Amino acid sequence: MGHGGGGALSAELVAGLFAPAYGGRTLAGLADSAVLELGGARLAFSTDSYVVRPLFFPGGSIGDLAVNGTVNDLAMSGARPAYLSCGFILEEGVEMAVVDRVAKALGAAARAAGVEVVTGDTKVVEAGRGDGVYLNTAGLGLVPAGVDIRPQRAVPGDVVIVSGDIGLHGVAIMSVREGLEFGVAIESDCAALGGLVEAMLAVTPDLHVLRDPTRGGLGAALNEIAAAAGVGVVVNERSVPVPPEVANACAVLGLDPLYVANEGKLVAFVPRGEADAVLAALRAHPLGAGAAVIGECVAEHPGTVVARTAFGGTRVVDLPMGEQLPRIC
Amino acid sequence: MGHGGGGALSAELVAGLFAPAYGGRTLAGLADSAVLELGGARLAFSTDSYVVRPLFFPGGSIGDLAVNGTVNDLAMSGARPAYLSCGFILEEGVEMAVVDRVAKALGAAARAAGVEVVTGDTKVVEAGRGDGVYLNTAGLGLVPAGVDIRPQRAVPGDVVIVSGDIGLHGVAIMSVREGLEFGVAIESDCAALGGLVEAMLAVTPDLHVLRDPTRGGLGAALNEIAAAAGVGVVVNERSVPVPPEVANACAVLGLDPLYVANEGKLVAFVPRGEADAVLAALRAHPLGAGAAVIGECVAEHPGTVVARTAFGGTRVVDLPMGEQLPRIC
Amino acid sequence: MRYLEEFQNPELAGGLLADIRAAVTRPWALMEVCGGQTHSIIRHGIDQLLPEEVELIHGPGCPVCVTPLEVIDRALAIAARPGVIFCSFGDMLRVPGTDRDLFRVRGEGGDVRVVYSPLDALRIAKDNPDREVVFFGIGFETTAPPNAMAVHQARKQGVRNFSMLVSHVRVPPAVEAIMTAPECRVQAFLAAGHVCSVMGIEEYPALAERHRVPIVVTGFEPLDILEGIRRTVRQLERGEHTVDNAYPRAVRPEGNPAARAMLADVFEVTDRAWRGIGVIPDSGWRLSARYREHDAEHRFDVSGITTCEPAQCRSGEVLQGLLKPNQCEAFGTVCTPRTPLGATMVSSEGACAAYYLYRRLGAPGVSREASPVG
Amino acid sequence: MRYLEEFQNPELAGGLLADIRAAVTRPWALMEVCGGQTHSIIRHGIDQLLPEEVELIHGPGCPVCVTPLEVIDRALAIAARPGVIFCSFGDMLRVPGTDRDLFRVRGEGGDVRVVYSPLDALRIAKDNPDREVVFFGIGFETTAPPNAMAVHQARKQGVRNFSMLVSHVRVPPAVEAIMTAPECRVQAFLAAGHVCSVMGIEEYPALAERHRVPIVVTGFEPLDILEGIRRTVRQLERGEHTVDNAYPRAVRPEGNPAARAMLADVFEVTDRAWRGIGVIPDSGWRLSARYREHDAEHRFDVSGITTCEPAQCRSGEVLQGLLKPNQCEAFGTVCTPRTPLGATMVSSEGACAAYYLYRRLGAPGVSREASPVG
Amino acid sequence: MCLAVPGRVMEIAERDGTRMAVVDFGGVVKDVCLEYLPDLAVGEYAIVHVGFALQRLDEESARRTLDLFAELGLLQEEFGDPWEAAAGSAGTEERN
Amino acid sequence: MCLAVPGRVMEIAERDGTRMAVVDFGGVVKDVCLEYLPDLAVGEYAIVHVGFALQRLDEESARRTLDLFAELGLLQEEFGDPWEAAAGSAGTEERN
Ligand code: SF4
Ligand code: SF4
Ligand SMILES: [Mg+2]
Ligand SMILES: [Mg+2]
Ligand SMILES: [Mg+2]
Ligand SMILES: [Mg+2]
Ligand SMILES: [Mg+2]
Ligand SMILES: [Mg+2]
Ligand SMILES: [Mg+2]
Ligand SMILES: [Mg+2]
Ligand SMILES: [Mg+2]
Ligand SMILES: [Mg+2]
Repeated sequence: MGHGGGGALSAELVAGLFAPAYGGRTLAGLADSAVLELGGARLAFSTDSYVVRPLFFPGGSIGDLAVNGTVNDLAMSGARPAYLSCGFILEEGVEMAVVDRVAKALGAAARAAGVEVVTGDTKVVEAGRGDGVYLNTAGLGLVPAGVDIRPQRAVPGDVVIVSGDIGLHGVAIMSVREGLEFGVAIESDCAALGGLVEAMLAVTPDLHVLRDPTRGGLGAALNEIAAAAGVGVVVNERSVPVPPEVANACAVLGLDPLYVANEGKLVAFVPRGEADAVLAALRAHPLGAGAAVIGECVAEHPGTVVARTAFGGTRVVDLPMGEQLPRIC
Repeated sequence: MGHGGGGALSAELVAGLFAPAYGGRTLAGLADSAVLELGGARLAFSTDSYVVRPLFFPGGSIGDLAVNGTVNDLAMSGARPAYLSCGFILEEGVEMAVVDRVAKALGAAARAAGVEVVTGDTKVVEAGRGDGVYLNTAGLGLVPAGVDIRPQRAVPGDVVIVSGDIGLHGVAIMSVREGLEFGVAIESDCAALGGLVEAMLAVTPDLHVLRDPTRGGLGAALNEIAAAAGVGVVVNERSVPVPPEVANACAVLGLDPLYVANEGKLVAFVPRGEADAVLAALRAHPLGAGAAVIGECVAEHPGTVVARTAFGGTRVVDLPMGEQLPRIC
Repeated sequence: MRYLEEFQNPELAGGLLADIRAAVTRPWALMEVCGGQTHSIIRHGIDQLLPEEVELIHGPGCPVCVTPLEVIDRALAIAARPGVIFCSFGDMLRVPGTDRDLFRVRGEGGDVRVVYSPLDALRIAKDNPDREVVFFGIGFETTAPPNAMAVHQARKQGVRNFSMLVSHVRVPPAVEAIMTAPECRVQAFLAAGHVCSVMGIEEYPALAERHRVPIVVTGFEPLDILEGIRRTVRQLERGEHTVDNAYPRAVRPEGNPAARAMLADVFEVTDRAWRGIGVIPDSGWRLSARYREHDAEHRFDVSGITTCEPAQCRSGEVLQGLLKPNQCEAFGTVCTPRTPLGATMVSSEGACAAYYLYRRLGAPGVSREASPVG
Repeated sequence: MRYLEEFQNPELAGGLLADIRAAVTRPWALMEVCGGQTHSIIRHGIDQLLPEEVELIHGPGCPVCVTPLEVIDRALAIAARPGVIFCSFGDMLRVPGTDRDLFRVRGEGGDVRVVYSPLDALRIAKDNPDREVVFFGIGFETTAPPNAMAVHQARKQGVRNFSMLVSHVRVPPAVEAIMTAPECRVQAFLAAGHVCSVMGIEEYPALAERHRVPIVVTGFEPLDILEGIRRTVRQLERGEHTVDNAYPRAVRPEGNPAARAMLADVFEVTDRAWRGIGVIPDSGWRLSARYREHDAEHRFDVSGITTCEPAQCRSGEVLQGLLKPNQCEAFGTVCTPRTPLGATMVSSEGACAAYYLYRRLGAPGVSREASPVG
Repeated sequence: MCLAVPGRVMEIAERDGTRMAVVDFGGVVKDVCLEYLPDLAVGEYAIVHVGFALQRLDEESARRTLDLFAELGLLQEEFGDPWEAAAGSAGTEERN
Repeated sequence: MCLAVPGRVMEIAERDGTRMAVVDFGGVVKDVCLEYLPDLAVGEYAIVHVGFALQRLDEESARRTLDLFAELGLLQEEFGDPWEAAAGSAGTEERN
């Protein structure tokens, strides 16, 4: 069992193990959230567990992530996030002050995101069999009528938009990771994107795909979409907004910014005719001020993401394989 | 941070830490699930994490528990369970065969319970920072019109019914726990109770309280209800169905069967006028064949559960404090 | 005959209770010595069935309750050491030392394990030759033979990484101490049946004679306890003070000779402090010299530990029957089973914890239906 | 001047490319020696911009790729030992040994840690005096001085629990071996700029002369690589074979004397096996005798390990430019980056992995817009 | 103190030089050390505490005790229902 | 091989007998060992690899190199757009 950093291993686990085990129309891993009908309502339902280390990092904490991560997965279906569940797995001996700080951050993030934590659970595991605090949240949202946003809807001709600077969360986390510490004046972009999606939907309900490029970064998100829709994606590397600190941290560590995690960004596939309006709506919102068109959806090389480099060459942007590790080579 | 075995510590954590942190109408820990409105539908929403050791035990596995535990929490609101999310936290190095077995058990349990696993997540933590497999599920169900089942609705005069033999799950788990192993020909009662609740609701929608006495057993469940409703509960100890193997295992280990966990039982508070019909409905269902009236809800000693012993004496059945430990004394 | 359900049968309680009622003419204070009996009394509500004249005082017979604070602190210090696996019966994990308990030590990374039997700890030592395995050897005369066997086998098998932190206590010297206290209210003893299964009853006649108290060897099932009380009350009403065996199916006068021989080999009598009470001469056992190698106090330097029991806590008086728990100022306020000041509030057999449960019922009491027996 | 963005500026690429096009008249096969250069070429798509006549062969300059299977297996064996903390650069964690990799060892409970610098491993050793800390010392001449410093400081500071598993390799003997192979197609070398930063360029004139190949010291940024290619092609077209420094801002003829002195002290030259290629005489460094105490091979008995590379894998030929990866039968079928048979499929600098990415694009290729540079 | 329970010996075997039994506690089966009751036989009952058989249980004594309890029950009517008498005082602070 | 990056020395200090610098890599700051470039001064740039400064960067050489690139750009028009020429062959199997 390899260390999960998003991408290929997780996808295989879902396709090869969970999907056959659960049977039925298992959406797990395919979309950010499941959209389903219950009592006449169209609901989005999603879950994520949070095992980030350290628990507190520049710009946020595991509590913020646990809200925003799940809220964003709901928003990526076009849903308006409404309710959260929250499960704590605490390691025996963890300080109550730490749990309290996490819970407070979680509560504040929920209020900021306009969602309510309505049900919860706490388990305590033996010392040495956990790591302080693990969190799981599941979220519920309401999908407006006429909205159908999912990876399968990407079609050639779609314009690919990212909502702002990439790589901030991953670099912020790495900068405080044990043994890797470095100084950098950036913070995680951790934020809830429900409002941003509402602003986009106000322009047009016909968004094809939304995805929050978290673990595995933009590279993983685009690959997942390309695979789900059977389309090719071409990214113009020069257009991808990479802040200098992120680029330089990646240079020092031998990483590719395309694979670094984000927690407050989305990537959108929109019909070409709506692209300008959607871009304008994004830029008008504080969380989308840095939005940019970064590429397009093509019929060629289905399932494959290709980056056009600044020099006019091309390279395949593969699904990242497990954890991103600092390289010397 | 004490080792959680249900009861007092968890309740304090909810009241003292999570509720103030989350704000709003946090139902966490009070009811088995939250009941809420979304898009015109009345939904039950619940979550639990599963950290049971060993992963496989007589009569079930962590996969069965993860389905039935959450499904039952939904059913305890009178909801018809419909959808599940499922989050795995895997420890690096866990054998894929183990994960596969758990996932298959989970899938089979979901099919048996008539629910669908629609969204999931998998995280991998470093070796030594987990314990093989931890699971979280969250569940969604639809609450029928006219049904309002929650702990606060217990009123003096209610008849307290348990759906069958208690203590089977806890004793089955203990019998295979490292260092405690003993031989016993019983299995966990792990089962989904959605159908049983439907059978009860078919008799009357006016069930006051349902609860699945899991961690902390019947003792914890009754205390939580007594506290939530501000009522007293009197249990006639002779009427509580305790199988001889459970009684004898408890005698050997120095435990009280009232505090031993169940995973396929419910306790119901029903208006006296409905008690006979509800009892009959329970007994007509395979999962309720051993149902019995075990006591009543009283106005005296609010918040306190009292057992009338076989000898006609009484004792307070307190909230259990943390993990149940074998005693010598 | 299963020797269990038969003695838990409520149908048979009526005659015993009737006989007690018939016999009693004035108030009597009986002490049940053993925490197991206290547990049984509370569990079945036996005290509530007795005539008002019969008062039960919960004795010091819970080893969890009486293990001295200093020993607990020593255990905590050893358990916290890296490389140590500290094994204990489950009851001890929640007993508060000066500033924490074994649960807390485990929470802070100590390897503290609950075992069912001392032989399990010995097996852990064999399975982990690179670790120091320490067993917390507490208990009365019933638990002492199993613990002695573990030490004996460790020595015989050369399991060098196994040691025991011993704080064994003996019942008869405690009875002596209680009876010698000037304020003593106890008029009779229900002796601990399982202690007598091992030790026999030879030590009791002298005690009964010296203090002129009936001593009735009593079992643990509810009918056993009623029978013990019945025989005691009969003696008291008759002005007798003999040793009587009300638990003959499990207690022979000589006890268990093999176990007593092992105790004599492995342990030696020592003065022992009882939590809340203080030092009682000759009331304990420690490892004898030939087992020094397996003595955790010898192996680990835990000498510098001095302790101070909370001044508020009056558990010593409670344990001696001199004070009812609710007469302690801390009772139910700063001291509850969740935040125990004294050990008697920790164990469910502890006198203060037992009292706390009843106290919480408040004045109106529980409505009482007709008798479940006939 | 930041020495970075300036050399990544696409606006300046046009002139370099134009000059290459102007110069080239017939096919040339150039080998970039260093994996870092391979990475840069792929990352920026530089090879796609070159005239068809210029072929780039990815050389063996990725230490991840060339570390012999036997050494990896030794590392795995040491890392799996209880009590050992095994520290490594991140790249090595996914390199397959005979039946697993360091990730797998970690998954099975081994304490394997990724460090950024060998000094981090030394610090871990100081912080964990009761553990054996082993650092996996791989790399070319650029990484050798930092690793040498860690060993040197461990010795100086008496950090006895620190040792290094050394598998350092040297570039010039590899160049020599490649040129000596009878099937050799390489006509010129882009020498590894950072290796030369440390070692200088004194070893190269003899090589260039003996094999009559141009050797151009080349940096890593895209413009640096284009400039290296440009100068190489110019020499080739002119029939020259001199050593030329196209990376003068970072490379002085003498290299870094302090680093070279440390290398001479800590290491000694040895024959070294290169994965896929075999033993190249004098192509490696091992710890010199005076650092024997910190030699992990010496400290841990890992002698009995013999290995056998998968017979199907033709990475040796690939590494020498004799075979294109897609000419290997296993390529893209049983051998992919997810299930690599040879090390060249593991590292993103590996020739087979690099090829795999392009291969997957399939025939139609990517539509090409107008040049981003005016 | 001394949570000891009666169990019935099902099997006896020597293990690592120690006399061990498989003991049945009403459907719950555990390994028990017989070193202190070496002559305990299969089918007999003993008091077991923390994994050790400590004393053999004597059936005749047990029967006599139970017979006595039954006899006392026959006398009960003379004195009325003892529960009735107890009911007034149970569960209150003054009692226990 | 040899992921090395240029960084600028911001501070220098002796630590545990080792000469260490705080080096800025465009907003990313790390500790770097100066033992191999003991005379490196604050404000200077060096190539840094796995926590070690390995070689000083020479500004004049850098400028000369960049000037050369610029000059070559002026000649570009004579030979046409090189991307045009490359477009036909990129991204296909035959190339790379
Ligand atoms: S109530 Fe608490 S403080 Fe008072 S005697 Fe009992 S244990 Fe001690
Ligand atoms: S494709 Fe795989 S098997 Fe073939 S040479 Fe490359 S690494 Fe070896
Ligand atoms: Mg997502
Ligand atoms: Mg999700
Ligand atoms: Mg997510
Ligand atoms: Mg729960
Ligand atoms: Mg529940
Ligand atoms: Mg729940
Ligand atoms: Mg639950
Ligand atoms: Mg997820
Ligand atoms: Mg004892
Ligand atoms: Mg190098």
